Amino acid sequence: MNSTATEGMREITYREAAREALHEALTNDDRVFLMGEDVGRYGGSYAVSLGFLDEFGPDRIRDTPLSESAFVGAGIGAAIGGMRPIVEVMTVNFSLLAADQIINTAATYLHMSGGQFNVPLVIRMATGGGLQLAAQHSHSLENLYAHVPGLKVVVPGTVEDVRGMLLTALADPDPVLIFEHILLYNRKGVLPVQAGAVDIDQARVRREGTQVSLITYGGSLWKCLDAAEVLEQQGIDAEVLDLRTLRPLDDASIMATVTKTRRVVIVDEGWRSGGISAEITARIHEQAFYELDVPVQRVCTAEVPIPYAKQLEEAALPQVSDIVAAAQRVVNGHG
Amino acid sequence: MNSTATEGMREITYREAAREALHEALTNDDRVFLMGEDVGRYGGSYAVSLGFLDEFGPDRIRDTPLSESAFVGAGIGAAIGGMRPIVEVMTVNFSLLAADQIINTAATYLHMSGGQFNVPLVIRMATGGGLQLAAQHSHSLENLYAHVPGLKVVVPGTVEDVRGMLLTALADPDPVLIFEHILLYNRKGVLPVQAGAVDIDQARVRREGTQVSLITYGGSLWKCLDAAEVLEQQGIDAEVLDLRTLRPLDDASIMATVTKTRRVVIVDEGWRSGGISAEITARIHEQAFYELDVPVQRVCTAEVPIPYAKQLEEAALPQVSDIVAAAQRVVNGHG
Amino acid sequence: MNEAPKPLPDNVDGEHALALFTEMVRVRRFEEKCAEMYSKGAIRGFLHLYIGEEAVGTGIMQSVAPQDAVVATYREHGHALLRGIPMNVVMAEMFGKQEGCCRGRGGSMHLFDKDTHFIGGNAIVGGGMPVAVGYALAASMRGQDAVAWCIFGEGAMAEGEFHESMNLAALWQLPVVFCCENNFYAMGTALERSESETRLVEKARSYKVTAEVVDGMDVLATEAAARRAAESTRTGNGPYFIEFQTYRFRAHSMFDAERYRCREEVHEHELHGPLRIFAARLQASGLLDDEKRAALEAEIAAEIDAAVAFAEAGTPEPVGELTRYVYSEAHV
Amino acid sequence: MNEAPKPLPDNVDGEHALALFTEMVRVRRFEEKCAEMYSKGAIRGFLHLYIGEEAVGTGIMQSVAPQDAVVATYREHGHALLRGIPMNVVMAEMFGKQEGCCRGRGGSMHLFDKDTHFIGGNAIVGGGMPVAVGYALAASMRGQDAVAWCIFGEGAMAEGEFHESMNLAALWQLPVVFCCENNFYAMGTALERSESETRLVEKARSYKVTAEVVDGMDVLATEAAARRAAESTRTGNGPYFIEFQTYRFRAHSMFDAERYRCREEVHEHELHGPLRIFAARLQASGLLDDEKRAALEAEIAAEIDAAVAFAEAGTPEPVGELTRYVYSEAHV
Ligand SMILES: Cc1ncc(C[n+]2csc(CCOP(=O)(O)OP(=O)(O)O)c2C)c(N)n1
Ligand SMILES: Cc1ncc(C[n+]2csc(CCOP(=O)(O)OP(=O)(O)O)c2C)c(N)n1
Ligand SMILES: [Mg+2]
Ligand SMILES: [Mg+2]
Repeated sequence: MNSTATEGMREITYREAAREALHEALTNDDRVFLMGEDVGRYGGSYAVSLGFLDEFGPDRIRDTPLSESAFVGAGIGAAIGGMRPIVEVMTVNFSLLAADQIINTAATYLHMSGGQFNVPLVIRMATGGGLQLAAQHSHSLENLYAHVPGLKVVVPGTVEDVRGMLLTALADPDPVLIFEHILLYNRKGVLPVQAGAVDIDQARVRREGTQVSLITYGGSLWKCLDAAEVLEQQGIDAEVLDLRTLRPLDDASIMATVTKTRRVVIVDEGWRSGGISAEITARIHEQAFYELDVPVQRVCTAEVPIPYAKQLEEAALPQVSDIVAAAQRVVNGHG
Repeated sequence: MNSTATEGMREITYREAAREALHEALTNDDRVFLMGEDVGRYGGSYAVSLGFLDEFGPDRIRDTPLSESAFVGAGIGAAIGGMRPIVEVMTVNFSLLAADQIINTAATYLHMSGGQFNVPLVIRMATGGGLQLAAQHSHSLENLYAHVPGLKVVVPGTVEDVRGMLLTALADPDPVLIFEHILLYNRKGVLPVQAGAVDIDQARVRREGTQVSLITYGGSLWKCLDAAEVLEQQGIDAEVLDLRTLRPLDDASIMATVTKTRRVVIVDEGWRSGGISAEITARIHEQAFYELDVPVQRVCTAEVPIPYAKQLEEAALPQVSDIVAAAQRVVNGHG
Repeated sequence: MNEAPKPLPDNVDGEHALALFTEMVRVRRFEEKCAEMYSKGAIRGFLHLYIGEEAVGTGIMQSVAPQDAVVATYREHGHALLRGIPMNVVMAEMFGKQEGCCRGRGGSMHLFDKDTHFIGGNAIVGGGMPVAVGYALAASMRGQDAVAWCIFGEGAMAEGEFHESMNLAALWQLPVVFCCENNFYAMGTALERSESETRLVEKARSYKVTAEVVDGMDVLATEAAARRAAESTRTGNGPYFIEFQTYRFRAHSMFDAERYRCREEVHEHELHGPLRIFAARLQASGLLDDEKRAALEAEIAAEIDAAVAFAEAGTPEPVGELTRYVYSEAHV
Repeated sequence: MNEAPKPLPDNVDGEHALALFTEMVRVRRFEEKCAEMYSKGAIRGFLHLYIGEEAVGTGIMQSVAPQDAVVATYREHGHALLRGIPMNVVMAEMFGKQEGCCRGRGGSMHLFDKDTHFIGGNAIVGGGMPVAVGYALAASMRGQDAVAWCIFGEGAMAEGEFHESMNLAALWQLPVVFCCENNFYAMGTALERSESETRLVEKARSYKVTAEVVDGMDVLATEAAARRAAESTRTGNGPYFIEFQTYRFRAHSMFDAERYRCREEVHEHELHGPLRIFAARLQASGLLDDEKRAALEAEIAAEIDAAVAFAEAGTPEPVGELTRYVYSEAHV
């Protein structure tokens, strides 16, 4: 997990890894195309597809008008029509304009048609806060979609995952939503030279530990790893579990870490009430009731629309110090 | 809770009670108006506003074109402009077309404006399954909205609440979403002759019991009361707690019943993963960890888009027998 | 109808005209049977009948090629039948049986068929439009000569998805034929209370989309319009918009008390109904007489009875199958 | 600019013309200062400058009456200043301070002001349109003579909310003036890649809304158009649509590398920028000279410096206040 390149490995940013995956998919499969606002001439709002227009042409790197509902829905139709569209929605807040197409159509077609029409659609969106973009650009709404059967929701936190999950999502016959945290794009990580598709079924232990499990995903993964370092200095040995996929959840990996450490902190940038951390807490409660000595702690975003001012935004989002404090509480036995 | 009228009480359907509340609000406050698809000439898709057009005129009973985003958003603007709009969205699935206005605008304006612009908007929608309306008309998506700070979410299960909560919602300075379960409209209940506004802060015990708590809301309330009858015959004394409001949740009432019975079943017509029942489980886990002998049981809708065929729909939705079985499990100590 | 019915124009093939008529009668009788089955409780949920609008779907389908896709609404039984989905499986679907085209999961509002590229059956008003655009995009990117036929009511034109979909289709010059079935009501909302501009073609033109309005009660007119649309679209001229002016003779759904219009208005339209006027013309041309009509009706009645029997004899999908088709069973 | 600048028409009051010019310069200098403060890190998040488009907001605001409401976008500093929100509180907001108009919660994209009915500052493209329609509905139901001025970019016209909002406003004949600031780009997407019909007035007309297109670089033209719109709207003629053709001289936001247009294109427009052409006309009319200009600039610079000082001296909202304003504190 550290960022020094070793043999057979290379250092790369999350942005670059996402870009490589797109590039590979576009190169290897004629059916793949990328569509969304400003993916072409502008180069992608987070510069992920910079230069692709020249390389793949306007047919396959398709700038769309501002019309989230139509171009996401067009992704559904194109998927049914035999293509493998990758639709980019700039920011998760804007996806609410396409919520009807995602929830009422993409998620239901296979079932309503009695198995006839699957929808092999990939939707990528940026999520999360931390850039002072305020209440209409900073939310973590992935849990809204993780609630919906028929969808799969993946949340790559590492360069390997952002690269590999796109390929896996494209191979999936059903709609997959990929949430990329805005703070990760510039983050570096190491990647095997021969990186490829990765599974999207299993959570992964990113750091082994024995005394407390920090369960998390996406942007918060790195805060948890930092917290684990701090905890180590305090003599607390934390395990960090990266969920990687929010729907379906990998119960087995969750229960394995819970059983191992018997103390749990869940860190999730969504709002606390009704977020994915509630679901994980409920599953632990149901499936590992007798394993815990103290209740699970949730470290989530405060229940406010994210404010602009730096100190307010920081206070709203989960921070390393919050995670450390929560871990201390569970380790010291008062949950 | 039974439906025989006693002194000072009268029997009334849920539809009629909703209608009375609307009528009272329209009569007493010039700022109140009703807007939505087919609320006027058609009489409301569930006939709640039948005859209102003649009585209050087309200005205040406002048929809208099919344009959920614009007329919900117009409700926001009208609320800011000094009116007290009641917007009706026919069915919760269609509200996804207005999700942007509800989540990105209505829920954020007060905060983004630093307290300057509150949005006294009431949105009513029908929710739930049971009429074989299939995957685009039968879902219970209230949890999507209950996740969002800035909104209040109320779920009247009784005639008193559907009547009173509308009035309370109208008096509220902030956006309130009212979810009316489609199976309740024809249900009868008794109402005090002098019915009026009711609180929306507190859950309410609808049936006292000592051995197990059935925590629920909306359409499932009646299934829980029926289950409690069945359980009684089996010698199990169940308490039924009606949440009434999903945001904010009334933790005190939830913990009170949990502490009393030490055994909990949560019944919620939303999908299980990431639903409101997960949040309640998590809160019980956090706040009443040492009170429980067996884990909480969740009885939810199966994780499928609701199918059309009767037997499939029944199998998908929580049924009395499922609730009874879950209660038996927790009472018998294997959660 | 005071005027004497006009015979058919000379260039119309008699057998073809009779086939069109038969198709329309078949849809009408099917819908009547559905209403009957609904009142018996064999069909449940929402049921939206196409009675009165048969000339529209019949005309359209004449130009729908095998490789084309159709995206329809919740009022789509007629389109499904006309597109060639066997009546048995449509009826079985409405009975909620395993033998139904969607194994009982879709019901009346969600008919689907892979063989004929019938992509719903969508009960979200406007929801099918982006899907049709996307299908056409796939066809055009794959170099296929397939057109996406997107069918919707005039009420749907107020939805944002109409606007966004028209613009995308026009901007990218995609082979979509937008077929607006203007029956002048969206549930209880009359067109003039739903659109500030009721000349719907003006809307299509504001996207630079070729648009025409046609008498949706005249099956020859609807057929001709669809043919023009197909020709234009298939030769790469981008999307096409047709407003079919028609009328719904029945209630919006089985729950509708029809308080928003009077019996006389409906009756007036029934007098000029698509079956009635076309039957008269066929008679005037000597193509139809009582005997032929009776034979044709009998054949249709037999097909419908067989479909009901098929549906009744069908198997309810076992409850153990509930969670199938939420995700695909194997990677494709 | 090879032609000699035209003097002002006779019917234009000199003092008023000078005031318009001063307003535009004030917005320009403010925006320049914002860019500077952004590079210093005092302003963060997204910052969208109005430079090049000053004549549009300036012209519009001349007709905005005290009781009217303004709904703008994330590119709204100019509108906020022109509407009369004190510069101090606007700058303090961008610094994220308690003294800001939104107590630091909104920032650059979410300016609000109760006194002037400035209802945002909306960073969802198209998101303000339904709100404006609703505000106008309230005004009309309450019998108030208030107009809702709805300002948006040409990119927003592709969103479904534009379509739905235009239709509602037209259907209900509401006092909304739809002001489209057509700067020909939506981020990096040029108008012709976003709309199949680039004559935007055609869209408005398809809702039967009175529409005109105007040179958005000429403040006298924008002022006159807004005046016509206000008159029409206030006298009960329903909504009005104006396309202001303008150009954004700077990047979309501070993150934009401007790969989608060339420097020459920008430069060409800068040569015909609203300040430059109007200054030349004022000079040609003898209303402006170097001395006057310097005085005016100095006054504005002083105001801006004071605003920066005010913002710098402001208090960060205490973290303990984080959860305030999620719900109202008292029933109203
Ligand atoms: C998004 C959405 N809003 C509302 C409804 C409820 N609804 C179903 S059909 C209908 C009227 C549609 O009218 P139109 O498009 O003219 O089609 P028609 O029924 O006349 O064929 C309405 C309001 C819906 N299904 N979807
Ligand atoms: C619904 C939504 N989609 C996408 C964005 C991202 N975005 C912000 S501004 C913008 C371009 C808008 O262009 P236009 O409406 O022409 O206004 P301009 O910025 O040119 O003033 C885009 C795509 C957004 N904020 N909201
Ligand atoms: Mg209609
Ligand atoms: Mg623009």
